[in-house]
Amino acid sequence: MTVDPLLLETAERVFADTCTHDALERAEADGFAPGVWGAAADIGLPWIGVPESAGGAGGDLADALAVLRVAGRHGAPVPLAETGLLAGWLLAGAGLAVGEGPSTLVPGRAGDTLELVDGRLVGTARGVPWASAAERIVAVVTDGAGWRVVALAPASSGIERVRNLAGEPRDTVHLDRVEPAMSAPSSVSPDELRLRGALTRVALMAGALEAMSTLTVAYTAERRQFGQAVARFQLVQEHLVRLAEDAALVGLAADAAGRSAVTFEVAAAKALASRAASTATKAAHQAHGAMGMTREYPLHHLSRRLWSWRDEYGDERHWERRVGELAAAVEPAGLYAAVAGGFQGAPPR
Amino acid sequence: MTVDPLLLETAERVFADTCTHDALERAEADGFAPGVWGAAADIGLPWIGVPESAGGAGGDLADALAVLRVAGRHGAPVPLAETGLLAGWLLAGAGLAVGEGPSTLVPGRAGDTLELVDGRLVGTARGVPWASAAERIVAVVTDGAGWRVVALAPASSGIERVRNLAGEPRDTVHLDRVEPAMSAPSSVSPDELRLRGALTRVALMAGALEAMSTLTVAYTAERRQFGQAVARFQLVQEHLVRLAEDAALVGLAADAAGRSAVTFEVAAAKALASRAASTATKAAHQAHGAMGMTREYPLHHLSRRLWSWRDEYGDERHWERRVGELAAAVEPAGLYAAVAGGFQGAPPR
Amino acid sequence: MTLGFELVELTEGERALQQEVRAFLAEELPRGTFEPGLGMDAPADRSFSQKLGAKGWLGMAMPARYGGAERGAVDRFLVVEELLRWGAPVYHHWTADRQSCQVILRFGTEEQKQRFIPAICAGDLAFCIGLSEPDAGSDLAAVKTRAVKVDGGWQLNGTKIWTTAAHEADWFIVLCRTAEAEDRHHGLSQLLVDLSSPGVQVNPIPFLDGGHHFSEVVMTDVFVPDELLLGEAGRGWEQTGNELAYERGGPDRFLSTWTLVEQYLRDHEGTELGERARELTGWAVARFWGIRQLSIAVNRMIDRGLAPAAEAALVKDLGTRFEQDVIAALAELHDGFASLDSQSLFERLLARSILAGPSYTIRGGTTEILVGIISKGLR
Amino acid sequence: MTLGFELVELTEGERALQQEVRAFLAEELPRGTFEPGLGMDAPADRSFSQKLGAKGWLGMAMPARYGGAERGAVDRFLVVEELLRWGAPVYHHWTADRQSCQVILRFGTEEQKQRFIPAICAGDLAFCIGLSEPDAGSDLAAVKTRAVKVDGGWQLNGTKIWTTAAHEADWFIVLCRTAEAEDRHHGLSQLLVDLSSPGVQVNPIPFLDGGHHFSEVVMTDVFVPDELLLGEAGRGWEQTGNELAYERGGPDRFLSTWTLVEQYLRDHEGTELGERARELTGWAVARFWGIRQLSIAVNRMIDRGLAPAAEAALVKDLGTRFEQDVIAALAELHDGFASLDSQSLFERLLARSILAGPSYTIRGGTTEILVGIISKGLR
Repeated sequence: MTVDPLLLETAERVFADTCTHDALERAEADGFAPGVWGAAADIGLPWIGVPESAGGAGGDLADALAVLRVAGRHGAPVPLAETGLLAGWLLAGAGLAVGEGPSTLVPGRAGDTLELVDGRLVGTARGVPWASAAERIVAVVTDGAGWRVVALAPASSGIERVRNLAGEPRDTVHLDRVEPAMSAPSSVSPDELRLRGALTRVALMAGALEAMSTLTVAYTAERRQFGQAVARFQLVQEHLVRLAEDAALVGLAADAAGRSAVTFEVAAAKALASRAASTATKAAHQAHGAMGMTREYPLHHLSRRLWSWRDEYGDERHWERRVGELAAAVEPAGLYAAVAGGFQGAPPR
Repeated sequence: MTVDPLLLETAERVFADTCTHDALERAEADGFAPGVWGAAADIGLPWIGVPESAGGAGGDLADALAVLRVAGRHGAPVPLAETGLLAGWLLAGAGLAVGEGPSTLVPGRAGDTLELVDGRLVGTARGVPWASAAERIVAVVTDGAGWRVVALAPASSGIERVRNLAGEPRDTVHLDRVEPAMSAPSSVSPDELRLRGALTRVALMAGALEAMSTLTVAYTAERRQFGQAVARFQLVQEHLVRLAEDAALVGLAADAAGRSAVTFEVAAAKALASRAASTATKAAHQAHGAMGMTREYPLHHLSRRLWSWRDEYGDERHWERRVGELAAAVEPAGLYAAVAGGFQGAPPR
Repeated sequence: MTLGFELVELTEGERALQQEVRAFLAEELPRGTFEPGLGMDAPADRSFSQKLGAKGWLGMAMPARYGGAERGAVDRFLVVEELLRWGAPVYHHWTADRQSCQVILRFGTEEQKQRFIPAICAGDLAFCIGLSEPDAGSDLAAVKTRAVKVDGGWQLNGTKIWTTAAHEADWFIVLCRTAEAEDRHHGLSQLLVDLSSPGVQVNPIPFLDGGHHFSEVVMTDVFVPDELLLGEAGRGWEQTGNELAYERGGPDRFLSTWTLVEQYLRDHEGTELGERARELTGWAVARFWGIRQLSIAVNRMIDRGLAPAAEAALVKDLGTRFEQDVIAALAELHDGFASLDSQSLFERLLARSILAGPSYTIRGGTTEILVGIISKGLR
Repeated sequence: MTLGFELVELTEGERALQQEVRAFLAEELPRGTFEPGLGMDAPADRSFSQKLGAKGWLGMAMPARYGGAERGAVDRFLVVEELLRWGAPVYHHWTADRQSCQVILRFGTEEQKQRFIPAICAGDLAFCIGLSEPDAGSDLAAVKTRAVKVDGGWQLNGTKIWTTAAHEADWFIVLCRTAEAEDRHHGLSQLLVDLSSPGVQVNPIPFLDGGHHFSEVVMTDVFVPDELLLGEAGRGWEQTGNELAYERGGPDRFLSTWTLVEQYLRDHEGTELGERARELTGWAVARFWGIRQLSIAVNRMIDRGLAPAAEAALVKDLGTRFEQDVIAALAELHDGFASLDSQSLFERLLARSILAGPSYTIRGGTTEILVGIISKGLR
């Protein structure tokens, strides 16, 4: 992992400056944060990891994930993962132009009915992040013969506003015979898309867990009860430790998965991250007491995002089952070596 | 629950006197505890709950379960549940004589092959408590047409000694065309037998949990580290509280299940008890530290029994599934009333 | 172990009461006509509370001469459990019924009893409780709100936070310092404060989900007449401890998420549940059944005049942690996405419970505080 | 948060070492020819340890002049993880390799280094550690074992308990009081004690499963010559703290129950795993993978000369609680009965791990102690 420290510093500065408590609250009311987006877009952050030849900002997957992690620390309420690592990657891979402004992606939830019939898009897609605010909605759909990458203008669809637990738009999009603005054969299957989506959520969650640990350590050192800082109480210390463990575990798992992007490591990392989302938020809230339940204190910006991202692109059960299937497909005598090597050697038999 | 306090006092005295640390250790080495058995048998404890008309000692189910709970507190290493509440109940119900001395029972594990072919017993039964020490082995078997209660002399079978985690005999019995000493049609199905077996384990476990809580509270009040009793540390207090919660929960559940013996309440009680076995032993051992890991300190008499009984006659998953099935069979609007009433009203639709 | 739980057998009268409440709810509040609450997190509906009052189901343990039903804690348990599991709008009368009427009956003057208890039993008056302050949460003896003796009463200054329902309540029972004392548990008193008094300002504290469940109440030179001192001056600490002990062992401490389980099963009616779904619903139902026995046992002890402080704390700890575990279990089972905007009632309930869940083990005594109380009771 | 975990990329040489160890084990100790151990709970086999010594896999970080391989903590991690996951008989060399050689190298005299380290690296000498006493468990500064200065050495008296492998070891590193001090952390020293010295008596403390894992060691007027004082007199507390910090972050803290998972999958090879079995094995495998990254990162930090005390404690806490969770998960999945007498290897392993499991979060620093260490590291 040799991400340019300057890139990280820049990203940290941009998101720390723009993702203030007030900005996040306003974004939740308005459904978008133009200020955050503008600052990030000005220096190309959303397009890192997309080749310059395709209209991206260059840099590799590790760079893009590192930026996403910083965004996760600050709860940046913009379609950062969607614009570059997901929609941008799909468009670039299909030889299409990535374009300007925010893009979003149809994540492909179970029950979605979106398909391409006679060159026109029909059906419903749910959980589309910031569908109203995006310049284009990108999807991988079947046309009966194979997978195609399509892009369309949000204005051409019926958008029903739905929010996730963090108040981030995860809209339902209804399409009734809409001709896509762009369309090309896709080399990416919905399964591969889901894996990549999971990887973006792991990076965001690693950042949020890190920030949550820091915030909780600081609060409990300051908050006093019974004549001492609450961090002096063993039961509070236990919460701090569990939270730090989750942050450390998911932090390294995110690095490992981002380095290789192999199915096993991404699946394992998302399984760990989604489980950590539950245990870490519980520990953080308990350590904070009533203060953490208020809107005015920033903990909820992190905890509500973790509760949401936990389920996006597959929850812990989904990915644990997947890891279990991969493990069961290896000859048992070779399993430990496979796990230690992150399944990066020979493919499973 | 109007169990005669005198009965409980007597049982407490008998088991407290005979189930000493040394006696339990010796029983584990020898496979039986004649001293414990003799003292209990002298005053009829093993046959409480079996009608006097059938050769039992009278008393009702609640009495017998109350005695079993006392036995569980002391880890009494004798087939008390088997002799009266299980084998005795089966024999008496089939109009057969209960007989003298300890009886045992084939619990009927998955994979057992025991059956009655042309009036002779053939096959293998596992997990038979104290098979060698019993006067008779009782089983419910099919003869192809229906269920029959049979009894046979241990000497007529091949006994392979197997112990559970507490060192209690849970033998494998091989039968090769053995004519039963007694045989009669059974009004009890293997499912009903398993339910009753589970009820006996709930009573034993309630006793063991109670004793474990008491022991741990006492030890941590006495043991000092860093200049104070370890019970003063919050993290140790947390263990004590979790353990007391498990003991209280299972204690009342055992009372409720014993009072009604309806499927739902027994199933729910065993589900709670088996789960508590895991959490309570964990808390008790952690609170004890290294001392609890030694053979010389009595905690293991309780923890190893809880680990064993947890799985006997159905583990927590088995009974949770059963409760889930019962719950799903009730119209949802009526579910709360059914649960509050312990499913004692109308049968599930 | 000195905990004294005993299995409760309901009397015929108690069973009849259960039936009566069930029939009332089915009639007054048919399923599908309202968005169910999650335990005590439910809407306030004064007219619904007044109907309960008319049935004699508020302040049930109060003497008849103050408008009560002269029934007991178990009777109240049975009524409240039905209301909560139904998701009924209990918020208006909640605090007054659960604790304010008890503390007034126990420590109030005859005049106070006559003034407040009948109105509580009728569902007319809503109360809230002023304990926590910015620097006094779990550590209540650190309260800084202060009342100074003035002619004919007290002059009250200070700020209370985390006050549930203050914007909808009529009265406020405030723990405040009325005298300096070496032992900081002395010198505290309880005052009954009319929330419409001059100098009382209620500022909403928005909740994590954006809703408005609690408030900051700022009191500036509020005059409280002598006759509204509750109990003895300087004994506020003991009175409050008593009040908290009562409220802890009730059905509100394990039923907040029952609705989730029931709605999950409703959504899957007629389909075969998978293995894991049977396990987890079975786990939940078994535990509801078991914890309920403990909770009702605490209430029987109260009716017998015992003081089950450790037992009530144990039920609260066990019950509220269970409420949270139920959310986790159902979230695990559900394949869709929890959202406040969902068209599925289950997904809305799941979203609300995920957002409110962390408060279950904080409000009314944190888990950390309970551990201390319970372990003391084990000695 | 000041914890400094960084993802480790293995070098070519490190990968080659892994392959070498795997080939060695497949050759020397083929599966099915031995009853696998559960992590460090494995048989002692001096000749197996000597073979490891001959390969250069004991005392790997020791300088060549003392018979070491001059490799580092990560190399040791890679060797030890293979041994443990294989269930190899590591007990003979365990303590000497894990900590005794390190502490002798760091604090010993030149003479001590020459005397002990080569023999440890060869797998000849077995060590054990004398820390705990009847009244000093987690609270080590309370040790009462005392050494009094006599002509040419020390006269040692006292009792150590929970000493693992004392009945099979050759040497014993004893923490004892050599001087009174106001601060009880001062005045402690470490002595190297020959277990065959007159006055040393080793009494077995039978383990919960009836086995003999640890001992009480009673020392009565044991003479320890001056040259066997380890490090500085009076600095025993600091030296011991260091020793404990090193041992905590290793693969023995998360691999004790790996064998269970592998054996479960072996028993189900060729069959379709049920939904819950896929979930739980997947959960376990994902967590092994994740915790392993943390553990190896700690070892890289050690190689870089850093002092990752809090990080090592975090790995120990996370890893040992995971080891226990694995037992619970596999017990839940398995439908049969765990028994030491079972004909099924899985059921024997399950029985052994259920019985030994509680010790994982006690030995080498209880969870309660670790919480204190880690939370200090977070400030």
